[in-house]
Amino acid sequence: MEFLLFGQIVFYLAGAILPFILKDGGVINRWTHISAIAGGLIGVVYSLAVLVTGQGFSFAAPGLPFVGNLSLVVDPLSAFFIFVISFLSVPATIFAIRYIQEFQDKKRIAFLGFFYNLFILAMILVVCVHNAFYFLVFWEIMSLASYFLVVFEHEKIQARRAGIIYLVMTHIGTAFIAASFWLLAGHAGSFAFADFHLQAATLPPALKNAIFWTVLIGFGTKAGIIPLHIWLPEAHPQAPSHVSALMSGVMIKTAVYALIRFFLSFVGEVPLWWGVVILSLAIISAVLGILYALMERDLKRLLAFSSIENIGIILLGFGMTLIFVATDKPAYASFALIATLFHVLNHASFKGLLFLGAGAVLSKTHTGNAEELGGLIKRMPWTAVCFLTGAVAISALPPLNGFVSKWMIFCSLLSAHQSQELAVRFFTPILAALLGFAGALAATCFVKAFGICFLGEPRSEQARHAVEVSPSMQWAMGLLAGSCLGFALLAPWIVSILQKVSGTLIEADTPIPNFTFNGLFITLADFGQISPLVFGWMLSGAILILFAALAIFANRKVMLAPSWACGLPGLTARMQYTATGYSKPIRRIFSFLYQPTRQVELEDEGHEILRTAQRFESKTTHVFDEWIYRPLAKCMLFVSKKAKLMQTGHIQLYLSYIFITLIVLLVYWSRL
Amino acid sequence: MSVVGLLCIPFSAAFILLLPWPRKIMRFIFMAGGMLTAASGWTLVFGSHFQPRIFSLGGNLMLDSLSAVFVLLIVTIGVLSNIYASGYLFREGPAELSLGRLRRYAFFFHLFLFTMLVTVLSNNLGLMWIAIEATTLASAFLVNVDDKKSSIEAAWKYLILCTVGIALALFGVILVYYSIASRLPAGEGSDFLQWSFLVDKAAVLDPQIIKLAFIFVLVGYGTKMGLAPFHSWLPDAHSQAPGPVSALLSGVLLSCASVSLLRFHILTKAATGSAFSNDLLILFGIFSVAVAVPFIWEQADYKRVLAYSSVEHMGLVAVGFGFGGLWGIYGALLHVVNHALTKSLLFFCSGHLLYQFQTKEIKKVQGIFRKDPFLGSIFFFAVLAVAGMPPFSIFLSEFFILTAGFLAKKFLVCAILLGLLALIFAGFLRQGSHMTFGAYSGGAPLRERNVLMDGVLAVGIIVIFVMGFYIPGPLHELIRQASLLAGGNTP
Amino acid sequence: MSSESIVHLVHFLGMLLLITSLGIIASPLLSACIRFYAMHSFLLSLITLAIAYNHHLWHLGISALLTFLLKVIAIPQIFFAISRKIGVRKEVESYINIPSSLFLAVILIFVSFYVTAGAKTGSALSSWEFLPIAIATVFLGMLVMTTRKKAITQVLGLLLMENGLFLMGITMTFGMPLLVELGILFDVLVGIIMMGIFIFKIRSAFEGIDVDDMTVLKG
Amino acid sequence: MTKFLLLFFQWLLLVALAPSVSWFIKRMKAASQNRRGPTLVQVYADLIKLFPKEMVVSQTASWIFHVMPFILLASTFVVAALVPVLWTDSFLGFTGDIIVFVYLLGLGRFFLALAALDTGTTFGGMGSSREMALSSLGELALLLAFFSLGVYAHAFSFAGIMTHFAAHGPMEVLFFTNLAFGAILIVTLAETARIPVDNPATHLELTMIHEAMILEYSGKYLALIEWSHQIKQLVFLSLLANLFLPWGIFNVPTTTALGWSVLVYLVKIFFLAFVVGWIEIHSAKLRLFRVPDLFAIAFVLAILSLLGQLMFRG
Repeated sequence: MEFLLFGQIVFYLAGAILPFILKDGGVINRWTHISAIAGGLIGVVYSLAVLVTGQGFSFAAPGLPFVGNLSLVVDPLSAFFIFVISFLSVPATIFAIRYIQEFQDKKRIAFLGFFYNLFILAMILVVCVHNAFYFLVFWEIMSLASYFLVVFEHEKIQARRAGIIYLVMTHIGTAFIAASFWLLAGHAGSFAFADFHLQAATLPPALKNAIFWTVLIGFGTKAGIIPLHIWLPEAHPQAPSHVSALMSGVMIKTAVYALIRFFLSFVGEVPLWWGVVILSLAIISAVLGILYALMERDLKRLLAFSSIENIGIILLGFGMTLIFVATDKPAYASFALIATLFHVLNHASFKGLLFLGAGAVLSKTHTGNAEELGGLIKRMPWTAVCFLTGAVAISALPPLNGFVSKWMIFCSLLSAHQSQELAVRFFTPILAALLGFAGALAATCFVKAFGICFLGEPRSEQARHAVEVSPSMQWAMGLLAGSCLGFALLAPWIVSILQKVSGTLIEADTPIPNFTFNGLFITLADFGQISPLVFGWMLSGAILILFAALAIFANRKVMLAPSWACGLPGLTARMQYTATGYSKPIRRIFSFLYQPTRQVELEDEGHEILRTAQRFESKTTHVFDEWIYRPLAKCMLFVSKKAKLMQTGHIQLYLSYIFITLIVLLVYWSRL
Repeated sequence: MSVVGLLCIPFSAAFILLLPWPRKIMRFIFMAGGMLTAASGWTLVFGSHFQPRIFSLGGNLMLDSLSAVFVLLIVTIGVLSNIYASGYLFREGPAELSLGRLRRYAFFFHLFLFTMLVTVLSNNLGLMWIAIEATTLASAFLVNVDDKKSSIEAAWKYLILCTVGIALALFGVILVYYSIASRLPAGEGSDFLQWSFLVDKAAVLDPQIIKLAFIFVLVGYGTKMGLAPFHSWLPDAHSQAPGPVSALLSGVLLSCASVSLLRFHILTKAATGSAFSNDLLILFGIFSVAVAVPFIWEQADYKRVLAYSSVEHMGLVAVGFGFGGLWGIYGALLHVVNHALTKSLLFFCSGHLLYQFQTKEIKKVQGIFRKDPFLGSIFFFAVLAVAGMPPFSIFLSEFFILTAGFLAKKFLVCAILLGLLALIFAGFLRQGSHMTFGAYSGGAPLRERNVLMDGVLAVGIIVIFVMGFYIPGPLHELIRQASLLAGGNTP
Repeated sequence: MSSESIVHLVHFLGMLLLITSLGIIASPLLSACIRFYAMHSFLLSLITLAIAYNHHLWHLGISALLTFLLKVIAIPQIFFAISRKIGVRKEVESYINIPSSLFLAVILIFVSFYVTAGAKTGSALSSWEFLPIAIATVFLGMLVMTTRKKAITQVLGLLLMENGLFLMGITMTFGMPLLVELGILFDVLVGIIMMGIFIFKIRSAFEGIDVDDMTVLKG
Repeated sequence: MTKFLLLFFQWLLLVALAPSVSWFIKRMKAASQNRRGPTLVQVYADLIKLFPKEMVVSQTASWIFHVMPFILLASTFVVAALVPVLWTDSFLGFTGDIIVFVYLLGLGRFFLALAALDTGTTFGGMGSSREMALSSLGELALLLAFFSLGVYAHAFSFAGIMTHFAAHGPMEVLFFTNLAFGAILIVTLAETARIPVDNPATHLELTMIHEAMILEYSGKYLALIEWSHQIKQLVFLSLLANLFLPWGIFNVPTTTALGWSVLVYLVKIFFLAFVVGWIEIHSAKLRLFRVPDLFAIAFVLAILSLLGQLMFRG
């Protein structure tokens, strides 16, 4: 199947190069994206084939001196991630064609097409390359390409700023990743993943722990776990929406891929506390991520923060995998891993969908600010349906896919209740409850997002004049919305495929007896089972029956009237609840976290009653920004300013540096 | 092509250029000289079939794989700079340079190439010293082409500080001479300063004295190489020189000093058998990288940013030498090559920028990408490359150097280095993003393009990109042999 | 003379050399500085001559002669010419006053003796005694360079350093190969000429040769 | 087949009985205020009379407004089918686990809150915002209480927990579970919009939570919403009854046992309804931003119950 992989690579490369060959902006736009779609479809085909058959393939090309061959291996784990990337890239690209038509400027489209294709290609290569050096190279190309997509609208200062934060953070992360590779390579004697795996069992504990921390910080930065997340809410909203969809939907998952690869294949036995550390970070990310998302008024920033939450959820699953691996319960471990992977897939589908939805809104209203939206459900009905589907799925409500994977993660957490470790037994239910809490907050957040943006009356002229997006964009969103439902209904089948992936990573001697995925149900022995299909039937059945019953028995007359305004006339759009107002209870309750400040300015004409204007300003604080990163940056600038006093321009001073160093060295020499 | 033959070309070109030629012809001779030098350099290196050592002039000049790498570097960057300068300094128009200045420039340019070639080719430590001093003298006038106040200031500082440094290096040379002369009968006197001879006889040298000599040489050639805290002249000289000269100064001259230091390092290691010189190189290397950080973060002049980045990269080279082993030396030598290519590309870009924007201030340069996408994209990629971003070549050599560090179990050093590199990256990105992106706000109109100048940029970016993925076979073989020579065979 | 007494003579001259270096630091006038430098160089050539005589190394004789011509006659004359031409003020301007310069100088001399004290590996062919003196001379040269304000005095400091190096080359190794030695001298000469040219350039650009004015490039 | 019928019967019982619990509480309150209060028939009549009425729908409303009542009631029906009433099993017993329970409630609430925003009024948004914020906190305490029971019983389904408790004596179990009971009771009060969290009888829009959300509803939709609300209330009471007082539940397949079970169930339910009513009579509505304190108490109770059993059972 190598030729399919090559085919995919060739299509992406072609898509990247075409913009420089073709002349007209529209033609470039079409062909560069068609090329990307073709690449994505090929990726879906061969990765599915690998997943279904469980048979991977590999390819090696001679590489640079010393660092070893450039080997590409598509094993089930890689195939899964290739599937997720390729799968999401197709609708995102379909969406892109019309979405970026507004930038008819040829240069810009070429720029976008080049980096877009490069970005997807780099992601594909990252998840299948099996050599540390090339991994780093592709990893950085991925970051770099996405950086350029983030600064796409570089005339805006925010975009440039976001780009800098993003690239710097990810570069720091890469430094840690590289360090972990060096530590591994120092032990294994080569940069080939195969050798890392072979030498895993003999890794000394101290080295192993060093690797753990470097890997966690390195990939944690990319994944956006709190407190390494600051780049994420800046960068994702700045990119064009279909790119945000890919960044949030799949790029940050490449970090999850790497974590799985490292901890389940490169390090041998896993200490219990690794799992505990990951779980702690995961729950912090999940809860704080969504709490921050709640405070956002900007649709895309809100989605970006919600990605942090979902990474937290994914890592909860992965943390449990490690805990079960450490306590030698392979069956549970593989259940947790399957849950993790399933949530990766699901998050890709609904987060992709939501970003595309946000993009649709943005393209028609030119604002992502919820305070200026409203009433779009009537103007953009299909977008609204799709966005709502995504919102329901991301809030993990049955019967859509988010619920299924979250249920599995709940099960993984709770099935630790028989653990020997008291702490594990005590904390896992609390973590599960906090996960539920995060879920409830997510529901709140997306009620707000959908409710304020799509329901009610439009709050601005742009929103009032919005119209539905073009059919191809609708198709793209529809595809993803369909997948949100489809993944839920097909859940047992998907899970049985994911079992093959986990089988290559977690060696269970016996076939796993504790859970089965046959037919309609996903079952975990101590837990019972769920069947999204049955839920779907039950719910829709109940709805249908009710509907029919009412249609027959109840009065069908409807009278239209203005909304209730306490009996006062003239309810205006400005009297609606705002996004800021909506999150006020949460802001009050968690004021210790947000440190909200408010400022009310009154203007009057001498008399207190004759108010002419009233301004209200409310701000929340991002504690990690304010208390960690900003002081760090300030400190750095301060130190730089002070350090520059070294170089005053006086040649005598420079001479004395040489002079003093020489004397010090001579004294050192005489003491040798 | 013989070693002496190679040296003759730039030397004679320099003096031919002193004759009163008209502008056009002078430009032709200037370019022809550079290309001829390059062609003969390449023939010499690749035609020598990598014989271990070729001696000439009674063993005082030597071409081994180590010097071959640097000859290659000098002639390659030399010809790029030469072509760029043909477009840049010989341009005609209202702001053109006077004929006298051009003549002076052309003369010293070739002389400078000549002295650098002598530096890397000399086997005699005394001759090497003379040549390095001569590079300072030749390039001081190149730094000051336009006789502006700031150029004079920079040239003066350059002259004084480097002369002082190199004087100290002479102290080291004398000590080496002493250590061999005091142990061996005077009969072989003529060979006493020959590096190849000294390395063979390393066992008889007094380790104590060699260490002292190394200290002096480290301070001396370290000054020339731009290691902190001896680097103070570097940002001034590199920022004031015209773009093509800065490219040569930063890309090649520093490298020449580094190879001289490496030769002493090899000698010290052979004579003392200890990690004394390794530790010192690592110490000063790290310090150089650290010193560069604040100056890159808070800098008003983009050429100075590039200059400080040279300090950083020379620090990395020193660290690579210090880590040792095949990875370390190979990485450091590769880094020298990659840095030379990337940094010269950036200095060429700075020439473009100065030409387009008429200012060296970062604050006043914004929206290069809007104004000139060709320049903007090459500049920004080069900035990323120099900050160590793959897929560009500097990443590769930094990767090798740090691998050497991890293999040598110097974890703390590597951790510090990684942190500093990340900070430098941040600084570069901050400056680069500000300059490249954003709206272009009026100012001078786009000046007419020059094919020569643009061509050099395009070639440069392609080369550093390709070398991020692929090291040409002959070059790899050359560097590998050079690093084996430098003791890389021992892990 | 016996070789023994020549060695004593050389040692005595070495001491004088050190004192002359201190003289450069102590003299408040530029002209005195230049004269002290000439005297310093003269002592150096005497030492060279003595060693050449003692060890029958005739190429050292050439060195001595060249030193004499270049450093005792030519360079001081160049200096006088420059200072006349650019009309520099007579007094040496310094960041620190003369007593403290002398105090620092004494400390530096002590340091140079201190660091070389531990490593004595004498041999028949050479003498270690001059190592501290040579290093001290280099140090004092650097002291002049770092504390004096005028460009011209900086060059003087550089030359003092150069003399220290030369002293070391002569006394420890009895001279390097002639070719190298000539090359070095040539370099020094060219260097001085270039610096002279630059001093003129500085004067025309900055209207003075105070290096304090040359602090535009910083940071 | 009998099993299926039985399960269906218990579901039907739950759904049908729901309004009468509201009646009971209303009656209690009326008694405390020296009023007569409605009759049992009245509450059913109140619901039924809404169906033939013409609806008034806001002009701003979209289809969300129209589908919400169906989704709300349908999800409540499914929730009701998850809960064991007379038997240790339930209609959808194969999925009988607590996470689904919580999330199905979440689904209904999600659409309820959306529909509140749909009409573009101030009050809808106000209620929606408050409801979502408070129920998020409630969910935390509720889940943790459930999980602590689950950890104790080594089972994470209602049926499993009940079976486990029923097999043990009251005193043995109560020691560990009373804390969780407290937690779930507090959540019950909040979820069913009762004093001290919300006042179901208020007419002042500014203080409303639940009522504010359905302010625009009338006619048949209002009936569906009201009914689902009542079902939810009974579901919570049934859970309290069957999880914490599982004794007397039907487990032998005889008609007497079934009858006995129905009786015991009714007693337990009305006893709990009495508790809720008693609290309602004897306390005042809390200020909105004091409600989180209440949830904090519930959360702490749940944690203590988890900790307690881990400590004592080792």
